[in-house]
Amino acid sequence: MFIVDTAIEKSIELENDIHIFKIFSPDIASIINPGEFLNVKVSDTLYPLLRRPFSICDVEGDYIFLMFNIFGEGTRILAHKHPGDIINILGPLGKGFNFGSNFETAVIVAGGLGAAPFPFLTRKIGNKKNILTLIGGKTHREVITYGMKNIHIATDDGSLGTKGTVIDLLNENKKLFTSSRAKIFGCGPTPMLKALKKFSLENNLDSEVSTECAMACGFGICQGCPIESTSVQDKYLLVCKDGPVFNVRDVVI
Amino acid sequence: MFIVDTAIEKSIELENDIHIFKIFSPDIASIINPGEFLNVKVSDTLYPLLRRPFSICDVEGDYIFLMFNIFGEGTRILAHKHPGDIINILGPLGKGFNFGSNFETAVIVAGGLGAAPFPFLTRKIGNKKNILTLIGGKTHREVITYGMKNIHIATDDGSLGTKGTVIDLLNENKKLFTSSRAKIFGCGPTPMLKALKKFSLENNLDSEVSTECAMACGFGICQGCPIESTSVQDKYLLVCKDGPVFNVRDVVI
Amino acid sequence: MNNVDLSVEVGPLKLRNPVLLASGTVGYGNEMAEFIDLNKIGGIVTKSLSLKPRKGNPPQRIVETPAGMLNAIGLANVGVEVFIKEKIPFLKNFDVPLICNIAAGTFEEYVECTKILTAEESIAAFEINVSCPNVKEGGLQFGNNISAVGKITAAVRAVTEKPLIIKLSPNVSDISEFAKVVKEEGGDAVSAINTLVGASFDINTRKPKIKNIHGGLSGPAIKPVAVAKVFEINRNVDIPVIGVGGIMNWKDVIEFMIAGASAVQLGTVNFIDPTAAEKIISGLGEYCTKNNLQNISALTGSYVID
Amino acid sequence: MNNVDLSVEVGPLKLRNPVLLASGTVGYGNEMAEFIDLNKIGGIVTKSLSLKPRKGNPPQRIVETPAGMLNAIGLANVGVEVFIKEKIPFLKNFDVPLICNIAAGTFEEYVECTKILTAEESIAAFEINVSCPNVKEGGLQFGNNISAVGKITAAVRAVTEKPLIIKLSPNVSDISEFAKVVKEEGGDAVSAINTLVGASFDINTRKPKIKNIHGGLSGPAIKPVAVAKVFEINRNVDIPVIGVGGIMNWKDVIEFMIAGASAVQLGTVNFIDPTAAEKIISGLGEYCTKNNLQNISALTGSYVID
Ligand SMILES: Cc1cc2nc3c(=O)[nH]c(=O)nc-3n(C[C@H](O)[C@H](O)[C@H](O)COP(=O)(O)OP(=O)(O)OC[C@H]3O[C@@H](n4cnc5c(N)ncnc54)[C@H](O)[C@@H]3O)c2cc1C
Ligand SMILES: Cc1cc2nc3c(=O)[nH]c(=O)nc-3n(C[C@H](O)[C@H](O)[C@H](O)COP(=O)(O)OP(=O)(O)OC[C@H]3O[C@@H](n4cnc5c(N)ncnc54)[C@H](O)[C@@H]3O)c2cc1C
Ligand SMILES: Cc1cc2nc3c(=O)[nH]c(=O)nc-3n(C[C@H](O)[C@H](O)[C@H](O)COP(=O)(O)O)c2cc1C
Ligand SMILES: Cc1cc2nc3c(=O)[nH]c(=O)nc-3n(C[C@H](O)[C@H](O)[C@H](O)COP(=O)(O)O)c2cc1C
Ligand code: FES
Ligand code: FES
Repeated sequence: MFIVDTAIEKSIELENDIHIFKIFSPDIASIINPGEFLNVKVSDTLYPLLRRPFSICDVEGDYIFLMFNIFGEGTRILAHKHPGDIINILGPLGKGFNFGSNFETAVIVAGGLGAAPFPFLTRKIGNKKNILTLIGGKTHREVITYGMKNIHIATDDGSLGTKGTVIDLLNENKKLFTSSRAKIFGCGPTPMLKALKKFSLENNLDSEVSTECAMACGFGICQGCPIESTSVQDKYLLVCKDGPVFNVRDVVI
Repeated sequence: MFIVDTAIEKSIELENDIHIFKIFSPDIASIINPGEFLNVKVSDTLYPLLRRPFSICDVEGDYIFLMFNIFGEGTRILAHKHPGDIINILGPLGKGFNFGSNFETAVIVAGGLGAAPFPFLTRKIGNKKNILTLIGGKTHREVITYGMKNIHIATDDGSLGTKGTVIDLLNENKKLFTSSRAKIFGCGPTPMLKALKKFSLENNLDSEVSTECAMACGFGICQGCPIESTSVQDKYLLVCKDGPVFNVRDVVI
Repeated sequence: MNNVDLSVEVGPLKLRNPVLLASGTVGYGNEMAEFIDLNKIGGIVTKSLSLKPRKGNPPQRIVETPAGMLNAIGLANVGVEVFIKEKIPFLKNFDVPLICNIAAGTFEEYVECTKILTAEESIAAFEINVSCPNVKEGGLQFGNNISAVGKITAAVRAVTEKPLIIKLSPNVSDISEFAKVVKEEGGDAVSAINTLVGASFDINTRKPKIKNIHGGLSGPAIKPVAVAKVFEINRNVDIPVIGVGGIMNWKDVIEFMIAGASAVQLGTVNFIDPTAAEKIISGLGEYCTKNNLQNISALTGSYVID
Repeated sequence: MNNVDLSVEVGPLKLRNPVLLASGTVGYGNEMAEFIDLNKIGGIVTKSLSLKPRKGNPPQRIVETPAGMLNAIGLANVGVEVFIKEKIPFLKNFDVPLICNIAAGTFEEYVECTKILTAEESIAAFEINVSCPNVKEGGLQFGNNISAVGKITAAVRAVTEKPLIIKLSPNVSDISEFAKVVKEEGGDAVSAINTLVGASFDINTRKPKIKNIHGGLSGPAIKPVAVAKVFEINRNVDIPVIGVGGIMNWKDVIEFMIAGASAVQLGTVNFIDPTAAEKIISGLGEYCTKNNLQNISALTGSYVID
C-alpha cells in the first residue's frame, strides 16, 4: 500500500459536470485492479478531516484516472484544484472485480456515477470477452458513457435511450446475454443494486457489485464500514477491506 | 463597512519571502486610511475558522495592497492562492494614523513586518511633510523597504545598515528630527513598541503606534482584543475598534 | 416563500423567526446594525449583564482551535445601569425582541439584576447564564450544580413575569436533569449549550495561550455535542429548547430544530460573517417552501427514529 | 537527536517513547504494520475486548463533522478467546508494548476478561474502558458514575498485577474526582479522554445520521477539551495521565505533555495518515534537541502559570 503526494496532471470536465482527474502514480498504477479504490485527502488542512474514497476509473501507463461529481464539501474542494496542485492518495484499497473467471459476456450495469469503475474494467477485459454495457440515469445529464463500449442507455424520464430504469433495460436485453455464459458487474445507487441482486438471483447469473459506505480509514482499522453477510451472522464484513466489490450472494444489500 | 468577495489581481513575492497581494475593491479603496485594516477570510471552508487581520499596505486607484509573510496556517493558505482566486474581505476596520495634524516631520519606525502599513502612509503624506523612515530587522532578510522613502536601516546582526535595534537607530538620528516638530509613527513587535513609547515620552514627542492582538471579529462585538488604557481603569479599550493605532500616551504597551 | 410561516414560540415568547443572535456575540446590537437589518432577526440576546460593570479578563482572551475557538472574555460588560441608560435607547429604534442575558456571582445578584431590568418594557425576555466557564465566583460552579440551578431559577422566577430562559452548561453528564429542574422551578425554556471548557498551551513558552488558562470552546467543532444535548433534553423533558452551538448556515438550523430546538442562536458565526443571520433566515424560508412546510415550527423535534 | 531520551514512565509502565496508538484506531495491529514499523511505536492499545465477540452496531457507524468525526462502532471485537488465539501471535512478532483495552457490560465481565488476559505474558498493561458512549448496557452509565468507576478499578486491580490504566469519560463535570477514585482504588494511571457524546441528523430524512443515534466525537475538534481535562487531572490528582484527543502532529503531543500527560495516544489521525506515529516520534526528538531537553519526560506537567 502506498501513501503519496501526487500532482494533478490534467483535469477534464465532461459536459454534465463530471470531473476526471489524471494523476501520476506509477507505483499504484502498476498494481491496482478494476473495482479497487483510493482514499484521497482533498485538502492538506484539517477540513475536511477524513479522506474521500474514489474508485479507480482508469489506468494508462503511469497514470491513474479518477471520476467524480461535486457532491458535498470534499468533492467541491477537489473540483477546484488546478493542474499542478498536490493531493495525497492512499491505495490501492479493497477487493475489486473478478473478471478473469469463467464467463463469456461481461454485462456491465452502471447507474449514474456508478460508471466510475467501468472504464478500467472495460480496458482490462479488452477483447478477451464480450462486453455489454447498460447505463442508467435519472435524466440524460446523469448518463456517463466515458470510456465504455457497446452501450445501451435508459433514463427515468426518457430524455435519452429507453425510458425506465437500467434494470428495466437489463430485463429487456436479457436475450442478448442469457444465451451465453454471462457475468454481471454492477455499480450504482443502493436501490439499483438491490434490484440487480434480485434480477441476478432470479436469472441465476453470477453477479458482482461495488458497494458504498461511509468510511473513516478505508483500510480496515476503524470498523466503520460494516455490511451484513448472508452466511456469517455473528459479525459484519467490512466494505473497505472485504469489498467494496462483493458477489451479490455474499452480502445483504 | 463592506464584506466582499474579491479576486486576487496580482501576487508579488519579494525576495525575502514577503508576499504582496493586489486586490480589486473600489468601495474600500476609496474610503480606507493608513493604519486601518481588513479582516480576511483566507479559506471558504471551516478551516481556518476565523478571519485574519491585515493592515492596508497601500492603495492605488481601485486596488488595495496587502503585505504578509507565512507565519502560521492562515498565511500559508493565503500565500498559496493564485491570481484569480477569491478571498472574502471585511473592512475598513479600526482607527488609523492621524497624519493630518500639526507636525513637520513624520518619523516612521518599522520593525520587521511592522512595515506593512507604511507604504500607504508614505503615499498619503506625500510631499506635504518631511518623512524620515527608520527600519529595523533581526537580519537583512527581515528588512522591508517596499514603498517607503528616505530610509535608514538597522539590523540586530549588522548584516544591513547599522548594527543594533531600530530604537538605537532612532536615538542615533535624533538630531535629524528633534529640531523640527516631529511625530512618530510606529509599528512592529511589542518589545519595540514598548521601547518606542519610552523614547517618545522621554523626548516628549507625539507618537502613534499600531498594536496587535488576537482577534475573533475585528469590529467590536466579541470583546476579544482588550488593551489597557492609561486613563480609564475600569474598562479595557479594544484594539480592533479603538485602535489598532493608539497614541502611546493612551495605552499600556 | 411568501406563504411560509417562520414564526415560532419558545414557551410564552413569540418570535417572528427562530434565529436569535447569541449572548456575547452581538454586543448590544450597535455594531451588528451596520451589517444587517435588525428588524429581520428573530431576536437579540445581550452580552451577559451583571449588576456592576465588569472589566473582564486580561488578554489574551481568544485562541483559535480547529473549527472552533476558545474565549475567556470574563463577562466584560457595561453593567445594568449603563445598559439601561445607553444601550436600550439604541435598541428601541428597532422592532426586534430583546432578550436580556444576566450573569452574576451570587443568587442575590441574579435577583437584583432581574428586578431592575424587568421594569424595562423593551425587554422581551430573560436568559439566565448559569454556565459561563470564564468567571471565578459564579459561573461554572452554579452551572454544574443542579440545586444551584434550581435555586436561581426559582429566585429569578419570583421577581419577573417575563419569559424566563435558563442557559445550560454542557459540561455535565446529564443535561436533562438540569432542564427538569428548570421546568419544576418555573423556567419557561432552556438554552443549550454554552461553551465547553477547553484549554491550550503554547509549546514554546509553556504558558496557557489564554491568560485565564481555561476558555470556552465554541464554533462548528462543538455542533455535534450541542445537537446531542438538545436532543437529549427534547426527549426527556417537556420544555422548549433554544439550540446553540456551532451553527454556520441554515442547514445547521434545520438540524437543530429536527433534534428538538424551538429556536436557535447564532454565536461564533457572527464574528466570521456578521450577515449570516439574514442569509440563514432566507435559507430557512427556501427550505420550507421546497419541503412544503407551512410552519417552520413543525420541524421542532421532528426526528424520525426507526 | 542521538542523545535525546524519549522514554517515559506511566506509573509502573515503561515505554520507549510516549506515543501510543489509541484503542479502536489501530485494530489489533496487523493493518498498521503495513504502514509503519511497530517496533518504533511507544505501544499499541487494542480495540476494546469483551468476553464474547461483539458484532457491533449496524451501519451507519461513522459521520464526519467539522474537524472531527462521530463513531458508533458499538465495540465490535473478536472477543477475548479469538484475540488470544489469533491476534496475540501476530503481535508477538514485534517488540512493542501491548496494552489490552477491556470493555464490558457488567463488573463480573470486566473481572473475568482481565483474569483470562493477565495470564498472557505478552500483555504489558491493561486499559479499562469504562467510558464508551456507544453501547447500551455498560459504557456511559459506568463512566459517568463515580462509584461504579471505583468499583471496577478495585475489582480489576484485585485480579491483575500488571499496570492498570482506567480510561475516563470526558462527559462529566469533574473528571478529577474520577481520577482520584481510580488512584484510591489502586489504578496506576488514567487515560483522558474518550470521545464526547455527539449526534447529527440528516435534514432530508430527519433521521439520525448514525444508526445508533449517538456517537462519540473525536479528532482535532475535541483537542482543547482533552487538554483541559488532562490539565485538570494533573493539577488535582497525583496520578499519571495518558493524554488522548485530537492529536494530529508532534506539536499537539508537546502541548498535551506540557498540560500534564506522561504519554499520549493517537486516535483519529491514524485513519487519515497511518504513518503519523512515526512522523510524530521523530518530530518529538527534533523538538527536544532544539530545546536542549535531554529527557522528554521532563515536559510532563511543565506548564508555566504566572
Ligand atoms: C469504495 C467507494 C468508491 C467510490 N468511488 C467514487 C467515485 O469513483 N466517484 C465518485 O464521485 N464518488 C465515489 N464514491 C463516493 C464518494 O466517496 C463520495 O461522493 C464522497 O466521499 C463525497 O464527499 P463530499 O465531501 O463531496 O460529500 P459530503 O457529503 O460533504 O461528505 C461527508 C461525508 O460523507 C461521506 N460520504 C458522502 N457520500 C458518500 C458515499 N456515497 N459513500 C461513502 N461516503 C460518503 C464522505 O466521505 C464524508 O466523510 C465512492 C465511495 C466509496 C465508498
Ligand atoms: C490590526 C492588525 C494588523 C495586522 N497586519 C498585518 C499585516 O499587514 N501583515 C501581516 O503579515 N500580519 C499582520 N498582522 C498579523 C496577522 O494578523 C497574523 O500574522 C496572522 O493572523 C497570522 O495568521 P496565521 O494563520 O498565519 O497564524 P496562526 O498562528 O496559525 O494563527 C492562529 C491564530 O492566532 C492569530 N494570530 C497569530 N498571530 C497574530 C498576530 N500577530 N496578531 C493577531 N493575531 C494573531 C490568528 O489570527 C489566528 O486566529 C496584523 C494583526 C493585526 C491585529
Ligand atoms: C466571544 C464569546 C463571548 C461569549 N459571551 C457569552 C456571554 O456573555 N454570556 C453567555 O451566556 N454566553 C456567551 N457566549 C456563549 C455563546 O452565547 C454560545 O452559547 C456559544 O458560543 C456556542 O455557540 P456558537 O458555537 O454558535 O458560538 C460567548 C461566546 C463567545 C464565542
Ligand atoms: C472509530 C473509533 C473507535 C474507537 N473505539 C474505541 C474502543 O473500542 N475503546 C476505547 O476505549 N476507545 C475507543 N475509541 C476512542 C479513542 O481511543 C480515543 O479515545 C478518541 O478517539 C479520542 O482520540 P482522537 O481524537 O485522537 O481520536 C474509538 C475512537 C474511534 C474514532
Ligand atoms: S473504513 Fe475503516 S474499517 Fe472500513
Ligand atoms: S476583535 Fe472582536 S471586539 Fe475586537
